[in-house]
Amino acid sequence: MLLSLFIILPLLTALAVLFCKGLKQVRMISLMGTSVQFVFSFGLLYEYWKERASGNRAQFLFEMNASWFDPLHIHYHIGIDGISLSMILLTAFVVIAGVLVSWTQETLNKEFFFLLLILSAGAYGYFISLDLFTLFFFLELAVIPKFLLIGIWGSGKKEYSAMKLALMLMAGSALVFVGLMGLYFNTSINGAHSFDLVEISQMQISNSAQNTFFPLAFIGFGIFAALFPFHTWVPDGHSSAPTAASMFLAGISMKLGGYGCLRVATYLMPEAAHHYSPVIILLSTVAIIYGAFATMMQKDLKYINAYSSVSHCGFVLLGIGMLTQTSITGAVLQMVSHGLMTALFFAAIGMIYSRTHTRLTEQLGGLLKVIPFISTVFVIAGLCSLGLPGLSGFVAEMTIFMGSWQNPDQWYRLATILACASIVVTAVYILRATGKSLMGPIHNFQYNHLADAGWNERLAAGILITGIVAIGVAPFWLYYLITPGTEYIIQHVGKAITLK
Amino acid sequence: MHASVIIFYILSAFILGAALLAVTARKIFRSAIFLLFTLIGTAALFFWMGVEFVAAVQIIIYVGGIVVLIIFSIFLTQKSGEEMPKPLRNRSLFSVLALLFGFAFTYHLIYKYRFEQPAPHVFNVKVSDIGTQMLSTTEHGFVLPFEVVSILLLASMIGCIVIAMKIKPMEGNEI
Amino acid sequence: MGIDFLILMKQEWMVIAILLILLFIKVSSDDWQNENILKLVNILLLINLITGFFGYRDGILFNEMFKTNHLIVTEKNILSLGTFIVSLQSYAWLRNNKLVLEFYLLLLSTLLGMFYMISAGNLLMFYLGLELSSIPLAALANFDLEKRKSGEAAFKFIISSAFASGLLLFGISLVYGTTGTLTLSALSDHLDGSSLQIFAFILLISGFGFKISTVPFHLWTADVYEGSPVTVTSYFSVISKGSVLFVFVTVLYTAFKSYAITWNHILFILSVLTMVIGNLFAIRQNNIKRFLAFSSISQVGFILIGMSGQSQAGTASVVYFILIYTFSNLGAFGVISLVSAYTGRENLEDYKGFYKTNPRLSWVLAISLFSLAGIPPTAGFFGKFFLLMAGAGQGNYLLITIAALNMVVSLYYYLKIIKVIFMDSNENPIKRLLTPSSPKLALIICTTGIILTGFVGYIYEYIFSMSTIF
Amino acid sequence: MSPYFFVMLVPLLPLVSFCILGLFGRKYIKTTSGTLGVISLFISALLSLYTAYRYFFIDGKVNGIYQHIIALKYTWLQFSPRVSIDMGILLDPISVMMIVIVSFISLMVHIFSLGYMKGEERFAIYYAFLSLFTFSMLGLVLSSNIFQIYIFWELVGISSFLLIGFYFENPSAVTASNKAFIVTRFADFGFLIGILILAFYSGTLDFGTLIERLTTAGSSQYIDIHSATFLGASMLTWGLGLVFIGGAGKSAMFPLHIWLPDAMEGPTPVSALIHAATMVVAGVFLVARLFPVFSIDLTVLQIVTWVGAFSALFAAVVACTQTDIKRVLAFSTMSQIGFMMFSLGVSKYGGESGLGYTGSMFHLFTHAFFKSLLFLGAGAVIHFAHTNDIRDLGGLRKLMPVTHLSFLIACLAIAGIPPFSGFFSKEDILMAAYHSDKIIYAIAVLTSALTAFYMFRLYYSVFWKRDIHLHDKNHEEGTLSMRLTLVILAVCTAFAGFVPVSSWITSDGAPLESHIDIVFSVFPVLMALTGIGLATYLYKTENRRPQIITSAFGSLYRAAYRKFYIDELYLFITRKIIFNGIGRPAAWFDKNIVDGFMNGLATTTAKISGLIKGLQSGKVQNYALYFFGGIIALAVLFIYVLNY
Amino acid sequence: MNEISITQILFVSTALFFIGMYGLFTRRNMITMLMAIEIILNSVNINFVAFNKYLYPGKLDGVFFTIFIITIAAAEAAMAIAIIINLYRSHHSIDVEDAEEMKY
Repeated sequence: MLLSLFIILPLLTALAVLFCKGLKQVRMISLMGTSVQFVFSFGLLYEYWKERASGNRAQFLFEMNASWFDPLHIHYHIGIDGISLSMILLTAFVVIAGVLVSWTQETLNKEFFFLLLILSAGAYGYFISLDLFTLFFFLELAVIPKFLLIGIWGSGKKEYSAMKLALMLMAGSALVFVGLMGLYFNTSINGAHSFDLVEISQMQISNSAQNTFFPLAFIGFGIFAALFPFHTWVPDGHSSAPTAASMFLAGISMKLGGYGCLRVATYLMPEAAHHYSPVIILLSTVAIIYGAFATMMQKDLKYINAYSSVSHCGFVLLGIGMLTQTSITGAVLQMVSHGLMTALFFAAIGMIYSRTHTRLTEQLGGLLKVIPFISTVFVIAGLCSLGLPGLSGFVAEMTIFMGSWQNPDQWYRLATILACASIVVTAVYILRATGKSLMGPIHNFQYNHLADAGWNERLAAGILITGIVAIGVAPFWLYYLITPGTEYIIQHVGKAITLK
Repeated sequence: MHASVIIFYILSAFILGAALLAVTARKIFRSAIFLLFTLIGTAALFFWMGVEFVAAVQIIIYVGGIVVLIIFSIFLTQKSGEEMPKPLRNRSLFSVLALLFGFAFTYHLIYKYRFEQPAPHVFNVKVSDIGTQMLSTTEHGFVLPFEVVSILLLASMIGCIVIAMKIKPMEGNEI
Repeated sequence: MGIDFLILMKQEWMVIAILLILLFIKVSSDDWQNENILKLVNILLLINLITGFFGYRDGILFNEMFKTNHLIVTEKNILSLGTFIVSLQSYAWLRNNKLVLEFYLLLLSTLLGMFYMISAGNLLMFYLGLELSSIPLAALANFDLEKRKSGEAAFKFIISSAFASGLLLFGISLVYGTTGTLTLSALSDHLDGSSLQIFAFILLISGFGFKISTVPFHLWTADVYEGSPVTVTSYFSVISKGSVLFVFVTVLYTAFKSYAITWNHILFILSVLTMVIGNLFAIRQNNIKRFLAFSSISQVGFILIGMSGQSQAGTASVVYFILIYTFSNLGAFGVISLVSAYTGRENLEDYKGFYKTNPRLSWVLAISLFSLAGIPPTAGFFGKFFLLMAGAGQGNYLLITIAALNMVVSLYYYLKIIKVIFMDSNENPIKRLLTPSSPKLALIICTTGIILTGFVGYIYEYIFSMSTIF
Repeated sequence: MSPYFFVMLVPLLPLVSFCILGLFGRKYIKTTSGTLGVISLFISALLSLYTAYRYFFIDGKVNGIYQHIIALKYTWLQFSPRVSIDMGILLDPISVMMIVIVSFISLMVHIFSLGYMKGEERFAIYYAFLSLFTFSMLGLVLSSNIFQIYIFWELVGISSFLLIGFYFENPSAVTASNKAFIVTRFADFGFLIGILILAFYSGTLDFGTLIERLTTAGSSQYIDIHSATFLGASMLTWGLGLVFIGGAGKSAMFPLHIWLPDAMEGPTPVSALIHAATMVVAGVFLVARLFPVFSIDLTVLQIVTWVGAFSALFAAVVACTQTDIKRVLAFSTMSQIGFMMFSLGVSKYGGESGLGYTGSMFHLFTHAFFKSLLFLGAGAVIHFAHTNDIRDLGGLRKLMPVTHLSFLIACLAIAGIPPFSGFFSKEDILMAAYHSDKIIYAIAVLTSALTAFYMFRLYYSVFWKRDIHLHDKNHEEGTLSMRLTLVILAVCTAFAGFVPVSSWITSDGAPLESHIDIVFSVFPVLMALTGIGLATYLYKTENRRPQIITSAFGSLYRAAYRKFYIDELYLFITRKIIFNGIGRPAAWFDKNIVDGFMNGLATTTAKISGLIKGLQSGKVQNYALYFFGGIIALAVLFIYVLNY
Repeated sequence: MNEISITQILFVSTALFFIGMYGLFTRRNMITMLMAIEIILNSVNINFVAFNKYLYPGKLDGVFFTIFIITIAAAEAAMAIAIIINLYRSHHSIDVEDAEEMKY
């Protein structure tokens, strides 16, 4: 029940929003709902620690298992481990920041917040699901609200982007679906099939089945996580979306993919994961490097961040593909870190855009002088992106490098080195972007009268920065949170190898 | 050669010939008449097969009902004697090819199939039997289909009236 | 026997009774107001629907010409429900129509035909039910008497349907010739797998395929849907189609069980073609009814996948999906018929900016479309998931992959409509519509159905428990 | 708990000051920010001095050898059961020396800035950044873990970026800060890979364990790292070489030096702190920190030597031609660091042969004083005259007596004239070079002569050359705080050479006998005096001699003036090759090929949809025909092809 | 009489069937198309009766089927003609090529 609240609360809030009148009520209700959620997520963290401290070593805590579609052995099975918990925390952070950033959303505000809350419900549900059906349900649940958010409130070629995003993500989930089917029909518990993640993980799935369905599932989830070459929805989608949606999209939505790659594809099909690991590494390395170089040439701030997301999410997949415990932990860390960082980035870009009405770096300039707070937020996000120690990005990337390097194969090493090289390129594009848009003289004299961030924006940025710094300065707490989960995964992956 | 065999061949030739003419005649009225011949020929074939009742029904409903209806509608919609437009060449070509193939194919299958002739059994269709069975609810009873058909006729009558009322209110009740 | 007649055929009796009442009204006086007739009919249909839920019994009547069981009763209930919703929705259109009674007489006789068809234990009854359910439909298609399109649609329908039933009959005659029986339950014992029989079987499938509009037997669908009045179109696409699907699955699963491999492959081909062609055409449509025609064609492709599952889950998922499909499609048609009745506008462009003027209707339409596209949390998601899952049970992963990718394509055009409604602006949008109470009720039923049918796992379990074990 | 636990406060105090100033300084603290920064740094510096006192005189030495003391160790990130990043404090002679230098110079800069930055709008931010930098630098030198040093390494990089770009409205400052960060980042990339290699083979990130494992011949790690080769070099060579690249980047060794001259865009006190005394020596410090490992790999040591020597000479040559006062100093810094670097390169581990190590550290120590003095003096000059160009300056000796005198002391120190501090440290280096490699020695002597020349060129150009009489009485020689710092530093510069560094800081911890070989030192001093004399001849008064010489050298002069076109080369590589050659194609590829493919799928679908629309011809007879065709096709397929 | 085998009768009915189809595919007049359909139904009738008589003389399934087909053919024809007439009223043509307003 504790966990179900994470689905119920956003839904209730969303419903409550529908009955509100006027922007003020709507945003108050949304903020209240998300704040409660925020507090709850910390409560959950506390409960989790308490449970672990009392010596509970079970893989998943707070499990709940209720039959849903009994004839098909579909259950509403939820539970969390450290990985899911960190994702839930991430979601809570990003959602509350998203609501705050959208504080002055005038047009169709009710619908806007409604969709935002539905999205968050989808994300929460996804992260707590232990049944593949439920997981898939929530995965798809989170697609259409994005389409609407981008299409209705977006900017630029919003309809094209929204459509592209929705279709590509749905194509991804279509592949995931086939993968899930393969998993389902290759399990047999007393003659019955199962969607239960825990049950499947105890099952020995034949190598041929794994080799067939792993790529489907992995690519499917990979599309969500911007796997090269299926990343093209990312730049368009992110850049057209309204600020809160961009934050959500890059901050959480892309994590759905990474989480799925890890929890479903890799965990349940370990032998295939080994088999395909070179391909994954190849693709993710390409994504890292190529995304970084492509970012360098972008002129629109949102495109810059979107392409950099491709590059950064490449790290997640790289970490997963390397299949060492450290690298997988790094991948999870990177998901959390990138989620917070990119949300912050988009929030800052949104704040800038709402004031200057342009996102082109050439047209901006000197903003640090007129809107110092927002610019500082932007710089912090940028620094996190380029892996400054003390901020979360560094911790995550270094963990991935460290973990990847443990793989003694020459080619894996090469991939690691190439991935490391991207930190230089990242520095180049981040500094170019900041240099052009925030520093230098003010090009447009109208910018002299811009107002700096309001309390809501300050609070949103503050929340996200707190998260980033908390991880960056003291990564160990998150690390200890994640490690038991990754241990189970790596044991499973390792076991599969020895059996072969 | 048995007389019935000869009759069969003649009937067959008549039916097929009339049918061919019915679908190829350029004047619609002629076409209708050839259709009539086909139907009568079929009735004759039924008669030949010993199902007089069906033959009678065929004559009454088809010849007496449908063809008359068709002819009426021809009068309503067409100036008689006018030649109908030629069929589109491409479509006729494809149709002929497809249908020839289809025919060969179907008949090949039928020909190949070994129908098991049962031991000689008297095939004697009495009109009274048909009547009884038609209204019987027991085995070999067809009262349910009979009722369904009656509802169907009612419904189509209503339909016809609705659609064509303004022009010809009478055409629903041809049976 | 007597009480059996009443109870086993209760739903048929109910429809016949309604027909008689209406006929009596027609004959007795002209004084009835349209409003009252509509009210009366809706109440009667509601009673019909409710009675359907009582007195479930399995049984056989008339020497297997009529058979019924729990599943069949449920299927009929679904059809009754659909008809009830259609009837509620037709309010706006029929309010000022002089031929209300005739409309209902025709409509209900087709419903009766479908009931008989579903209950048919015999190919003769099946054929008669089929004809009873399609010939009056032609008249219904022509119900917009002043519109040329309506006449054209009716003509296309009657000719195509006559042609199809000709082929079907030829198939039935060959089945009869090779097996010597018309009784479905006896059929499976007489199947010998000869080429002729397979040919006959294919002809039979084409007859079914015509009614449920699978490619390449679907070509009439779009034209007829476009030309017919919206209410009739929705009836066509949901009730008529659904009933034949019910029969189709029973016939395949029982009578032609020994041909499982054959029809599995046939269904494979048909479903792929149907999904792909349906989607490809749906992409390019501008008329919203025509669009929904193609969308419903591609939906059938998905249903065929579930059917190819050859399992209890196969039947269950098909029936379950049709229930969901009823809600979803009727939800969409409900909105469209309102718009069409009040403004006569049926093109996609007309819906630009619809959300600005009619937010509630827009949401209903959107939810229905999402359900059709299989997007959670709508029931369509569950329905499609279970269909494909049933199909995957046979190891047809290729088919599943194609289907899943086709869902993406179909999402495109559903979203295109969503885009038009929510995102495009229009100088001349459809004005704000006041929804009369009965269509409103229909829309509420549909929306509730769309939301609940999926989440309430019990519904699926219930259908599953009744389904044929393959 | 270690008795040195309090050392933690040394870096933490600046951090606290950074946090307070960063969060509240701009709005609430404002002008008192400077005082706050100074106070925190003052305490920090006092603690450092106390640490040094305690370490060197009380309990640092056990059995005559200075120990490595782990004052604090805290697991920060546990990568795997064996490998973890620890936040710790490692005290050994060099780190103790470094915290003293860093906190002291930083304190000086803090005080100096009180006057120099007065009235600056972002005064609080400036102090926040200074504190951040100091924190990072202190953290860096105290690191007990190779990854910890990398963390602070990056932090140092970013704070230097922030400080260089402090005048962000000036585009050239922005470019310079970006350049500094990116170039060092590139070097850090090598450093990171080096860390990964070393950590993988040694199985630890901890300095002590790592050094122990890799230097113990016969340990499994030792064998592993020597036996694993890549492209003909052992993994040890690769690892150390890559680590050295990181050091070279931060220490502005050729060819990664290009950021240093541009970095002078920052406020001058910052240059004094970062680009003279502290950050740029981080590379030297890093090599020194890992010196036991470096010393077993001669290949890398050779590289270190030659890179250091070449950089020293190269920078000295360029410095002779520069006209910007701060650039001259920047190149001089590079040159001096080259000295330190090659000195490490020629050194060996332990005993007398470790003289190079000691010399290097000694020079690091003295250089910190005289170079920060030079920069602060330059800052005072710039503050006074509002120009950096030596061609516009001159004759300031009377107007700025304090500055003049302290600048002169610093120049003498850097030129290696006894008894100023530079002489002693340079002496050790030259000695070490002489014993190791004569060519290096020759380069060193030449460079030190050049050093004397260009420093006095600068000195004369600024303070002599012509007489200026400023009538404006309001012009004062900086504020009290500025003058105070100059005086303190001048005193240090003058007497730092007498600090017995060689007995404290040696490669193996055992004290080294210090000996000034008078005979040996004559030649270098003479060379230096020659340089000074030449400078006096050319620049003391305004004359045409310099032009004549310049034109005599011609293209060589121009090349040196343009810094041998290294910047242009970099520009070519980045603009032409990376941007146009990789970035643009990547973006194009993404837009047109990858995305084009996705869009192509959509348009193809639409096209197919258009192509087959004829199926739905609206003609019912066609429909029937297709219907029939479908049946026939299915029948033929199933009966004849599939043979059911 | 027994010399006529079932296949021969089936030849007639099959041929009739395809002739009807030919008419349906090619005749442009709607009424003639209807006539073609009648021919098709007739051929099916022949089939049923022949099968009943030759193969399964025990029950009268085929015969009854035929009777019902004839009845339904009548209903269908009536409906079709009503529709055609209605169409004629609006189109003033019963050429099937003109009834193609809805397409693609």
